[in-house]
Amino acid sequence: MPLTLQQTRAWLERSAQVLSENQQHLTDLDAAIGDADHGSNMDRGFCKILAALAAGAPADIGALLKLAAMTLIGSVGGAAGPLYGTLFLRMAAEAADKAELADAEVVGMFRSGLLGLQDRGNAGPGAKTMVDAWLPAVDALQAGVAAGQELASAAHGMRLAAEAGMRATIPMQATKGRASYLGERSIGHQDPGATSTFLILRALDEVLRSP
Amino acid sequence: MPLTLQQTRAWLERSAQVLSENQQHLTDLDAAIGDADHGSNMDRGFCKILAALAAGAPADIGALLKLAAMTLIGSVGGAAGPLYGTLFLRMAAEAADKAELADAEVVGMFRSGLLGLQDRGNAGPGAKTMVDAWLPAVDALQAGVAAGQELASAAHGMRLAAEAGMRATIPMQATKGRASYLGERSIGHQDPGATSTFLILRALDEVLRSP
Amino acid sequence: MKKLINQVEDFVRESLEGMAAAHPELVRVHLDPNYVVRADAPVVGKVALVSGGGSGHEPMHAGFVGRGMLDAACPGEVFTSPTPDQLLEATRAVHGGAGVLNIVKNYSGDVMNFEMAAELAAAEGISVANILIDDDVAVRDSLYTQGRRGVGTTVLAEKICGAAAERGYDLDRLAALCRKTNAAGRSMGMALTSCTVPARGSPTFDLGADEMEIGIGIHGEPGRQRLPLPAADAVSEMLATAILQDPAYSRVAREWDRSASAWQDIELVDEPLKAGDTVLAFVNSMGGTPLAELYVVYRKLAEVCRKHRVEIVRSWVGPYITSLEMQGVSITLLRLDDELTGLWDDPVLTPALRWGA
Amino acid sequence: MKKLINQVEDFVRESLEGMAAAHPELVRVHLDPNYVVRADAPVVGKVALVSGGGSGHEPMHAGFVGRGMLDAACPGEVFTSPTPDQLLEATRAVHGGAGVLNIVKNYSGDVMNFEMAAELAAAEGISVANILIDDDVAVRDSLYTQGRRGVGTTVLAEKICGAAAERGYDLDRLAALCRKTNAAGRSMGMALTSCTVPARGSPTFDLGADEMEIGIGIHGEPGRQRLPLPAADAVSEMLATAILQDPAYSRVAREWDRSASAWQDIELVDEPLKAGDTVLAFVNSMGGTPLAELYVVYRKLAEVCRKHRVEIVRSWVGPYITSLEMQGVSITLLRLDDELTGLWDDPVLTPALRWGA
Ligand SMILES: Nc1ncnc2c1ncn2[C@@H]1O[C@H](COP(=O)(O)OP(=O)(O)O)[C@@H](O)[C@H]1O
Ligand SMILES: Nc1ncnc2c1ncn2[C@@H]1O[C@H](COP(=O)(O)OP(=O)(O)O)[C@@H](O)[C@H]1O
Ligand SMILES: [Mg+2]
Ligand SMILES: [Mg+2]
Ligand SMILES: [Mg+2]
Ligand SMILES: [Mg+2]
Repeated sequence: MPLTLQQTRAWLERSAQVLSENQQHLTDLDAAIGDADHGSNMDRGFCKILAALAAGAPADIGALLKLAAMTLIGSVGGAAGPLYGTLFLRMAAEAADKAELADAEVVGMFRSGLLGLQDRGNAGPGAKTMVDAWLPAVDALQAGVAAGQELASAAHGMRLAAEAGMRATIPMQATKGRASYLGERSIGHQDPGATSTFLILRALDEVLRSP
Repeated sequence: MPLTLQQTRAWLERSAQVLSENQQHLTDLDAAIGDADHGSNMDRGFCKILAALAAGAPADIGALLKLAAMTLIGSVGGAAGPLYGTLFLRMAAEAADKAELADAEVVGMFRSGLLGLQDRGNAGPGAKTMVDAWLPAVDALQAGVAAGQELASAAHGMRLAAEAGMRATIPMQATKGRASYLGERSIGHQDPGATSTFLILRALDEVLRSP
Repeated sequence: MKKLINQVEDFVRESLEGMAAAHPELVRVHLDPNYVVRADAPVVGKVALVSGGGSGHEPMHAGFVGRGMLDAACPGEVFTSPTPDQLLEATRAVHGGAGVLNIVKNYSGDVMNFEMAAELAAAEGISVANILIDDDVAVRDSLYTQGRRGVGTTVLAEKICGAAAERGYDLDRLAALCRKTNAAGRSMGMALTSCTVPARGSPTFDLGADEMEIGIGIHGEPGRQRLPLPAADAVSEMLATAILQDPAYSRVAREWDRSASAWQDIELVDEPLKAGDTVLAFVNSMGGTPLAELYVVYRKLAEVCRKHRVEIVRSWVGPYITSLEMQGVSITLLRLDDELTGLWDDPVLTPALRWGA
Repeated sequence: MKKLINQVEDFVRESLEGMAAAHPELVRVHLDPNYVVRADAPVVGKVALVSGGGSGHEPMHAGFVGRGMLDAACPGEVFTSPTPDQLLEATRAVHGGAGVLNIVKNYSGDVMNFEMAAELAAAEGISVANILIDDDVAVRDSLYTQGRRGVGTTVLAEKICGAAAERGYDLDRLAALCRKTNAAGRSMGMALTSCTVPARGSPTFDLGADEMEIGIGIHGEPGRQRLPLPAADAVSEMLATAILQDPAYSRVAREWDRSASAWQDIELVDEPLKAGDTVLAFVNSMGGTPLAELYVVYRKLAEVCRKHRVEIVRSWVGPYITSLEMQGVSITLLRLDDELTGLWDDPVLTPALRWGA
């Protein structure tokens, strides 16, 4: 079963919903090791995506993701705006003009998004950033698809890997982003960007598993 | 028994002590209806008087009170500085060159001080100021001496009248001084200046009653 | 109490020492008694402007000492007016032979200490005029109170009269200008939080999380009323309306009569603001309220003024007359004419206010 | 949360509207996207200076827009960097044909958004240079962190480069000057209290009654360390010593190579301050600390500098780069030479900084 335009759209909508529900939680995480705005940043960006979709939905996955990317870039600001924006922009490029994506294409799309994220932010694994959720998640997706899993179950594995990656940020000392200024004091706190990543990938899992 | 130079000096010293002990109390009263400085103002002024006395004590009551007056004027500031300063300055004028004062002269001296206070501050009774303690106190002193009481017991009556006057400020609405800006909200609070007045006159009572 | 101070009793002195160290080209600081004079004082032939009051209102007054504004400022202890001898020494230090204008905020303490100082200066042959600033419309009558407090208009009068003194106004003309500026200015303030007088160590009053004090002065005193804290627009409108709708204000003021060498009572009336007036709008932080919030207040103030057909032609926004770290805001509107506008625009060169120089 | 605001989501916009209303002769405010440009923008033939960052640091940056300083400022949401398209629109609005210098504080968000904006502007044929400010000595290494944050030196660079642009420096010379100013400046800050981001509604961190955060940035983040709050002198000495004894700082910075139309890594080294240097001393309030306390801090700073034989020849004291209503202070020392001193002294005419004009 390929990934459809409609599913991709449902994913963005579900993400908007869970980010809104978790706004305070994300901001509280950011208050501990950052500047207390990650929740409102993500909520603002995804609300704008909903508004843009309401104004007129694109006809292919590439255009849809490009709309999401440009909206995030144009409304989030902070570190999250360029990072998520670049991630979605690279994904959009892979999905250009496609109404649906085969499983392997989905893997390639996420891999490309992750590379874009890393190009922009220059963070490797272990720096206590959203990369620590995205990287194992994309690896898990790829492994699942390579092992012949349905996309939905590979995406479930992706979600679990994102969750584990998110939790793994807790003991890390940050070396990138605002939390890095705290030095050892960043240890013991979960990274807000890794948390929003998990929420977004959980949304994908939920959308793909719903009938 | 007349009022001696030594007693006058002891009065100033005892006043300095009780004002210092009650600094926080006076400041707290001033916080409620003023600007939270009456305690430190009075303490600063009377500490300086002690310092001035330590540097060389004048040889008559007039000079002693003038020293006190000039020290208060030069170090207290605020409303209390000119008011107490003028009061002591007028008292000093009445006591010029005197090594001791007969009872009637003591009455005249305080009366003159009170008039100075009222000239300077332009407050009548009932305005919720130190005048509400000084005025009944001087009246009581005068009545006691006129009734043939010993100075010490007339001064005790003066103290009691000051205390009653101080308490009588509680239900008053202020019409002079900083508390007047509070309008009806000044009702229910004891005036700080009336309170320092009571403390100073209690000090006089104690000094005159001690052997 | 959390403050960047050392010993409480050294606070005023050390702050003045810091000021002296930071601005040696602008001001000289004298300690014990404490006063701040402009670096080139006395300016011969110019009327000298002296102001003063308790500390805790910074930058007022010492921050406004310099060319085009004050010749001397006398800071007392926190919220405590300076003493007559302190004022007298400052007066002597800046007197340039053309007399001295004392700009006095109408608080019983300030008034009495300045009156005693004026008497002492006059006795030394110095021509002095004491002009009272009493612009706080939160105080309604002068019959049942000490009369209106001196607040925001004080600093505007210092700027305007300072410029006039540089232009060569003599003492009589300067006193009249100061009286006119005071008559043209009206203010009102509010607090979100109290402040902590260092010598007391705890806040002067407690405010609930949703309360404000409205009609406050500048000494951390409680205000006229405690009300639920509304949105900024409502606060701004409340203050602006109280100022714009304030009726004529009459009272008797005591001024020094130089020919008679005596105090004289004069009757003064401030005419209300009216449609068609042009004003300077001054939105002031009480110390702890940041600039971004002041602009939110200014936004609504501009709207309310428009509605009343009062035209704002000059604006001033910032922390200029404060109550330590208190959070809150005050609004001042000053009716302008060509004379006042021109004097406001004249160059000024002080630690806290500087333009055209 | 006690603030003079209306709806949280309107705060930044309404504050900008207030600013527009207060200073129409100095700045124009554009909303959606939000940016502030000097009233006479674009200035043809002059390099345009653009800066920006999260809101909540007022007067930085919008308060510094005007002749002799910034051409445009882009305020993001509170503590959130502006977006690339917002920066691009501002860039277009002020570009006068001689290129654009972006002054960028080194935070991952600011850097990434400005980089994307620079790429977009370059694609439109506008010559751009992005210069990073990274002066916060509380961040020791750049290997295990995002590198030093941009704090107090930012505003000094805006003033100095703004003056140079008025003098006619071209983009290359201006970029070099900005790099040199950054290399010459070092800062460190501390907090007595946290601050409350409006969208969150409660303080970002809690501090005990006797504690301070030392080594904070300007976003209400917790600092490097939490320590018992000592007397002001010890605080001042701690900050000053960290700056004065800071060794050479090397890191790799990414700058836009206009000829190659690509980002290029360059190695930068800031030389330490040393005996015999002359400096500008900048004592800054984090927003809620009143001026009188800043002067207490300045007093000790002057003493520590004397001890290190570093001569203060210019001073600046006030709330210029803030974190909302946070109480606290930061110190910046900027090594001066004749070029920088002259440019600092040049006229400036902005809402928050004005002299010689
Ligand atoms: N260089 C980077 N690479 C990858 N992720 C980063 C980087 N810098 C920051 N992040 C992520 O961004 C998150 C913070 O986003 P946000 O709070 O919206 O922006 P800001 O830090 O500018 O306030 C962090 O939790 C982290 O996951
Ligand atoms: N006009 C006045 N006449 C008499 N007493 C006054 C007058 N004004 C103020 N006071 C007295 O001064 C006291 C306040 O003194 P203090 O706090 O030292 O000065 P300030 O009000 O300037 O802070 C009041 O409690 C009141 O008793
Ligand atoms: Mg953040
Ligand atoms: Mg008092
Ligand atoms: Mg007082
Ligand atoms: Mg942020």
